[in-house]
Amino acid sequence: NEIRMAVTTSFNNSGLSDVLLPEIKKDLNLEVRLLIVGTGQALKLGRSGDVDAILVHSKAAEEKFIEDGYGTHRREIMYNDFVVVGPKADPADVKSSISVADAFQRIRNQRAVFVSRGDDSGTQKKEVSLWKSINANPDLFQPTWYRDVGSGMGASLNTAVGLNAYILSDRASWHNFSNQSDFEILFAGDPALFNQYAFLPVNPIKHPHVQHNLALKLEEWLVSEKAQQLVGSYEIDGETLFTPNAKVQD
Amino acid sequence: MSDILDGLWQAFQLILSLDPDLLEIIFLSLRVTLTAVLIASLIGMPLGAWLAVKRFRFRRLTIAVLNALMGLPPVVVGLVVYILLSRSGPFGVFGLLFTPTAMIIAQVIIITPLIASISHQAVRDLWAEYHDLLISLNTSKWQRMGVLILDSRRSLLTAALAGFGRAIGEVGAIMIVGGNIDHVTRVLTTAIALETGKGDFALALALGFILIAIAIIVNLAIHSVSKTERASTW
Amino acid sequence: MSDILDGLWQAFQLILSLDPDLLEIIFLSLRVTLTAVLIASLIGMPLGAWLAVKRFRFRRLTIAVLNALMGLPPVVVGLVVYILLSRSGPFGVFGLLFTPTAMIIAQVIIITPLIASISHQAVRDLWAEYHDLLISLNTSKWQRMGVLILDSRRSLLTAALAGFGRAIGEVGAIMIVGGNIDHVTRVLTTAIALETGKGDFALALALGFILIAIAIIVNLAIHSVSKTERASTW
Amino acid sequence: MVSRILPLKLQKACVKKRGKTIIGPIDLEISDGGVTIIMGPNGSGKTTLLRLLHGLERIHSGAMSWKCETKEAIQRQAFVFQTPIMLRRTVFENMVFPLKLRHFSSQKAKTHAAEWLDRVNLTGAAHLNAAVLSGGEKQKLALARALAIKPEILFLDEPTANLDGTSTREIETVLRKSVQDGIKIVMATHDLGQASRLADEILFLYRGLLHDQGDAASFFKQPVTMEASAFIKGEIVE
Amino acid sequence: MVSRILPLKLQKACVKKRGKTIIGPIDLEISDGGVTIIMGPNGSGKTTLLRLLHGLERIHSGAMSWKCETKEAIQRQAFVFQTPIMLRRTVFENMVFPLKLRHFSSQKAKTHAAEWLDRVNLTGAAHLNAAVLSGGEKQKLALARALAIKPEILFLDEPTANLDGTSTREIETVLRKSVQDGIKIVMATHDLGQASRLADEILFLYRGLLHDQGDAASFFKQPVTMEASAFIKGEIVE
Ligand SMILES: Nc1ncnc2c1ncn2[C@@H]1O[C@H](COP(=O)(O)OP(=O)(O)OP(=O)(O)O)[C@@H](O)[C@H]1O
Ligand SMILES: Nc1ncnc2c1ncn2[C@@H]1O[C@H](COP(=O)(O)OP(=O)(O)OP(=O)(O)O)[C@@H](O)[C@H]1O
Ligand SMILES: [Mg+2]
Ligand SMILES: [Mg+2]
Repeated sequence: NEIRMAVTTSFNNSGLSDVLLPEIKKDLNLEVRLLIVGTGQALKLGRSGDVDAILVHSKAAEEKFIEDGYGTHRREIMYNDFVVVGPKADPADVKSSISVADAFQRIRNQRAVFVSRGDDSGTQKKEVSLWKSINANPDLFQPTWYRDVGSGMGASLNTAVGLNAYILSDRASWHNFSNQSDFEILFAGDPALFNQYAFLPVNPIKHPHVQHNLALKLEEWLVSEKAQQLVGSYEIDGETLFTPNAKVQD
Repeated sequence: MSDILDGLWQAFQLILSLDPDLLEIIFLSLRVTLTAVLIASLIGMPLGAWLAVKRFRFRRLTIAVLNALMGLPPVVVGLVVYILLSRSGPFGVFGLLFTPTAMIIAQVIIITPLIASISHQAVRDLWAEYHDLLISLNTSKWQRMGVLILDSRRSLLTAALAGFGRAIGEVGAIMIVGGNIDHVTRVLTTAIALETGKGDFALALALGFILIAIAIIVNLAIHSVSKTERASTW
Repeated sequence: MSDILDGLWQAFQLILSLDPDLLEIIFLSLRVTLTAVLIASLIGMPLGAWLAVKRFRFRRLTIAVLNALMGLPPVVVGLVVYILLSRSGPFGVFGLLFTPTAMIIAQVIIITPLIASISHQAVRDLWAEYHDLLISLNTSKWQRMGVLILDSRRSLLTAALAGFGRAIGEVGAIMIVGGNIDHVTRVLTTAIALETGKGDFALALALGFILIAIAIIVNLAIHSVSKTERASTW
Repeated sequence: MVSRILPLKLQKACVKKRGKTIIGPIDLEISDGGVTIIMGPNGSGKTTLLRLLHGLERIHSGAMSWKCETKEAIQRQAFVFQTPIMLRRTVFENMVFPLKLRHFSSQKAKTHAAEWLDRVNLTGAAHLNAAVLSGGEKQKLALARALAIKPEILFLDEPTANLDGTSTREIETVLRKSVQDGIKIVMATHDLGQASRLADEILFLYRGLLHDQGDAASFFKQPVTMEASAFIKGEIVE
Repeated sequence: MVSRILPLKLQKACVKKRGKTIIGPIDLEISDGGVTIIMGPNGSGKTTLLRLLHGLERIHSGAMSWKCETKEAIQRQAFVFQTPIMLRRTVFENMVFPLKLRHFSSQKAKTHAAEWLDRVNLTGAAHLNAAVLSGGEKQKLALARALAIKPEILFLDEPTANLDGTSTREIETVLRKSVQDGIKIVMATHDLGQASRLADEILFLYRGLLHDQGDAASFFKQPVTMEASAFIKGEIVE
């Protein structure tokens, strides 16, 4: 009695799954098999019906997924937020910026080394949108300072640390990241940085073999009081990471 | 730097603690890889021998291609196998994706060319020595291959071990077709990749050292098994 | 399934279009790997020969370990190199991290044991044949190694090619130490991994096919180079 | 009993290696029964001729034909090489191997092998790795291995070169015996004494060409060609 | 000129392989000058003894000593194996190789090699891969290769086993010549004729033991041990 769910690296790195899965097993007697992949690959697995549901954070892509009829619907579960991480030295003085746009502006003006995931993940899509918001086009940036490392969250963080560079990360991944060395969160809190996670069951019409009912059962559980409370209370070194925001009916 | 020592230390503790999850992972790694090596040897060694004894038009080309296939990028193999086993793929119905079987398939594809090439090189030398005798005894192609494989078993061991090495350390392919699912398809290498992603280098290294230790043990074991036989060949 | 055909088709187009980014990546792949193979051969082949001619106490153990090292998990190698080269590491000052040099270092570490093992096996057989003569001619250990390496060059070719194969397809280590930085350290395999992560399997496969094509070309090239020499050995 | 495979005929047969003609053109008929001995100086092509007859060398021009189908003939031959080729196995296994190939029952093969090892007094060495045998022992083993499968025609390339007097005589006796059992023997040797002891017919090769063919007696009395006579003189011990 | 390395002495020397005693205990002194010939039936231990003297076999018990330092002596020896070992190279390269090892200038090595190939008339085969040579040609090449480096003592293991009469005589002449040049020759052979032609001293081995040692003449006239006499008789051609 098990179900396969594709999730993004950032979600898994947060460690939240280690709290939720045992509970699910207890309450629903359901084994959730997590496939930890990039956002794009997660959606791909859904499209080819190799998983029963996906949990990602990339609104545009998700809606496309629904439109194309690969998912039945999109259920928002919770959100956390992105943070700008960088060396304590903070050469571009991101600390004192008033908004994330301002922060990005400073980095760009300084041509301070910045690591971009460049893997079409939710995180990167967000990053690009932020650049766009200060009407700059990352495609035109010099590789001398704008490093497109095309890797998952963890790998990118490792690279950023190695390069002593700024990087946009989701809070969860950052807190669960052990190789922090002399890095810290330099900017956070701007609403523009909110990061919505959504649950999408794969469409049984496209892929009859998927365990849709189980997926729905799991969805119900995720939005349940208990689950939402678990999510809200999950914290690492005294900091809560996720804010549950599932609407009880949608 | 400290990470490395840390890793060693953790590896040490992990082993002593006999952490069940760890044992599960180790066991799966060995099961998958050893099976793959076995299958790949059954395919690759005869193939190598065959290439040595049989003269045909495109032989050199075939050998070159075979050598080239040693360079099959694991990720690509992983992708192809994924696509074939995927629900929307031709063999989707068997539901093999994200199972150890899928991982074995991928590894077999990766190491067979390696084993075949090394075997071919080993057998070719012995064939040069036996050629006249075996022709004179009017042996069939199969009998020749049989004798050559049997009498060059020491060199073929290296082939199998090389295959084992490549497979036990491989991550790109099995990550894709296995999915690194906890308790189902998580093996040492995928676990290492995961921990690296979390930036937990110490743990990643610990697992790495354990993997290396296992590789060494397996090799020593095989060597001492083949020892008796080896002695007699001197 | 369609992905595979799609991939072939895209590979085809990419090649025709001679996309500069692609060429850059291909060139870097070749540069890194060929350099690594060269260095690894210079270390591994003499080492293999040495293990064949020199009798010492822990020889069998050494060989077993060497074989085991063929199983060095790329990710672990990547990590160790990363730690050594990172700013906080002992060699941080050289600022080699995330440069092609770092990738070469990692690949050398990975393929040297492979090349050494295969070389050892090849040289060992020839040594059995030459042993009495070389002893009788009162050759020094170095002279023996020289002759053996020279006269078993055909078999050593297999070793080098195996190394090339392993290196050109390797991703785990160079991803960590190279960082897959666009225009700096992005090579075919890391690009493939990236596209896979993006879920663009067709493109990933396209790159994969190109990589395989390159491997085949390199092998054919080397074979035809060694052809003349080979002929004379019959 | 009359042979199913002989006579063996060569017509203008040539063997070339890299353009260079090694032997030929040779016209030759090897008929049933007795011992045919090939003589000739080093490098004259004896080994090559034997290998050609046995099908180990490709014929470049000319023709070679057995009485029967070639592939039938192949099954009824055995060859003892100038430098014995040993399987990397024990002496006993070396004996058993060809028997197994001939579908002897494992039991029968064993007894048969033991029997032959005894005939060439190698029983003591049965369990040894064939590689460690002495030069002469290897030759004896190779010979026993060849005879054990009861070929109809046996090719020998200087089979006693490394043998001491006694073994040589033993082997010669074994060979004579085999001839009586109807085995045809074609053999290359440098030992004139041996030739005169064994030969029914003698072929004299020189520079890859057949210079003399005839019955032994006449060959030694009045060799037809001067090369042959020179060769014989070269051997006489003052 | 008096030898720097001889006499070579064996005291109760034994060679064992896997517990089995192959030769020994042997007491022996090989003194300077002339040709010492080792005779004995197959498997009696001739090759093993030669290999022991040359330092290819480990001595298990007893002692072996040269006049000089062993490692100095090693540099002044050459060995021709019963089955020639050829480098997988051309005939010419096979000749040049040991000369290069002896630090001949590449030019000098070439001329010297060519010279020796001519002496064993293999000049024609110089460019061939040594593997394709005929049995006899290989033996000749091995001999030339050994003599080219002008050793002070030369070990030969049945060097003419595969040679025709003429070549044998040629080789014997070359050997006599070398002896005159002060090269000591120790050689194993089965050919009694050859022994009587060349030997100054004869060692008779039987079952790994030295049964007879003395000058050639007396050995053939009245062999001391019955094994020796039996051995000689075995050779007589009726
Ligand atoms: N591939 C080759 N290329 C050129 N010459 C070759 C080749 N193979 C053999 N030969 C030559 O052919 C000649 C015949 O060789 P073969 O072995 O038949 O002589 P043989 O009569 O057996 O001599 P021996 O009595 O020494 O055994 C030799 O001179 C040899 O050098
Ligand atoms: N490793 C070994 N184990 C057991 N017996 C061995 C080993 N090596 C050699 N022998 C035996 O030692 C004996 C002596 O061998 P050797 O080669 O010295 O004889 P030989 O006098 O040269 O004979 P030949 O005249 O045939 O060359 C042989 O009977 C051989 O079988
Ligand atoms: Mg011959
Ligand atoms: Mg001998």
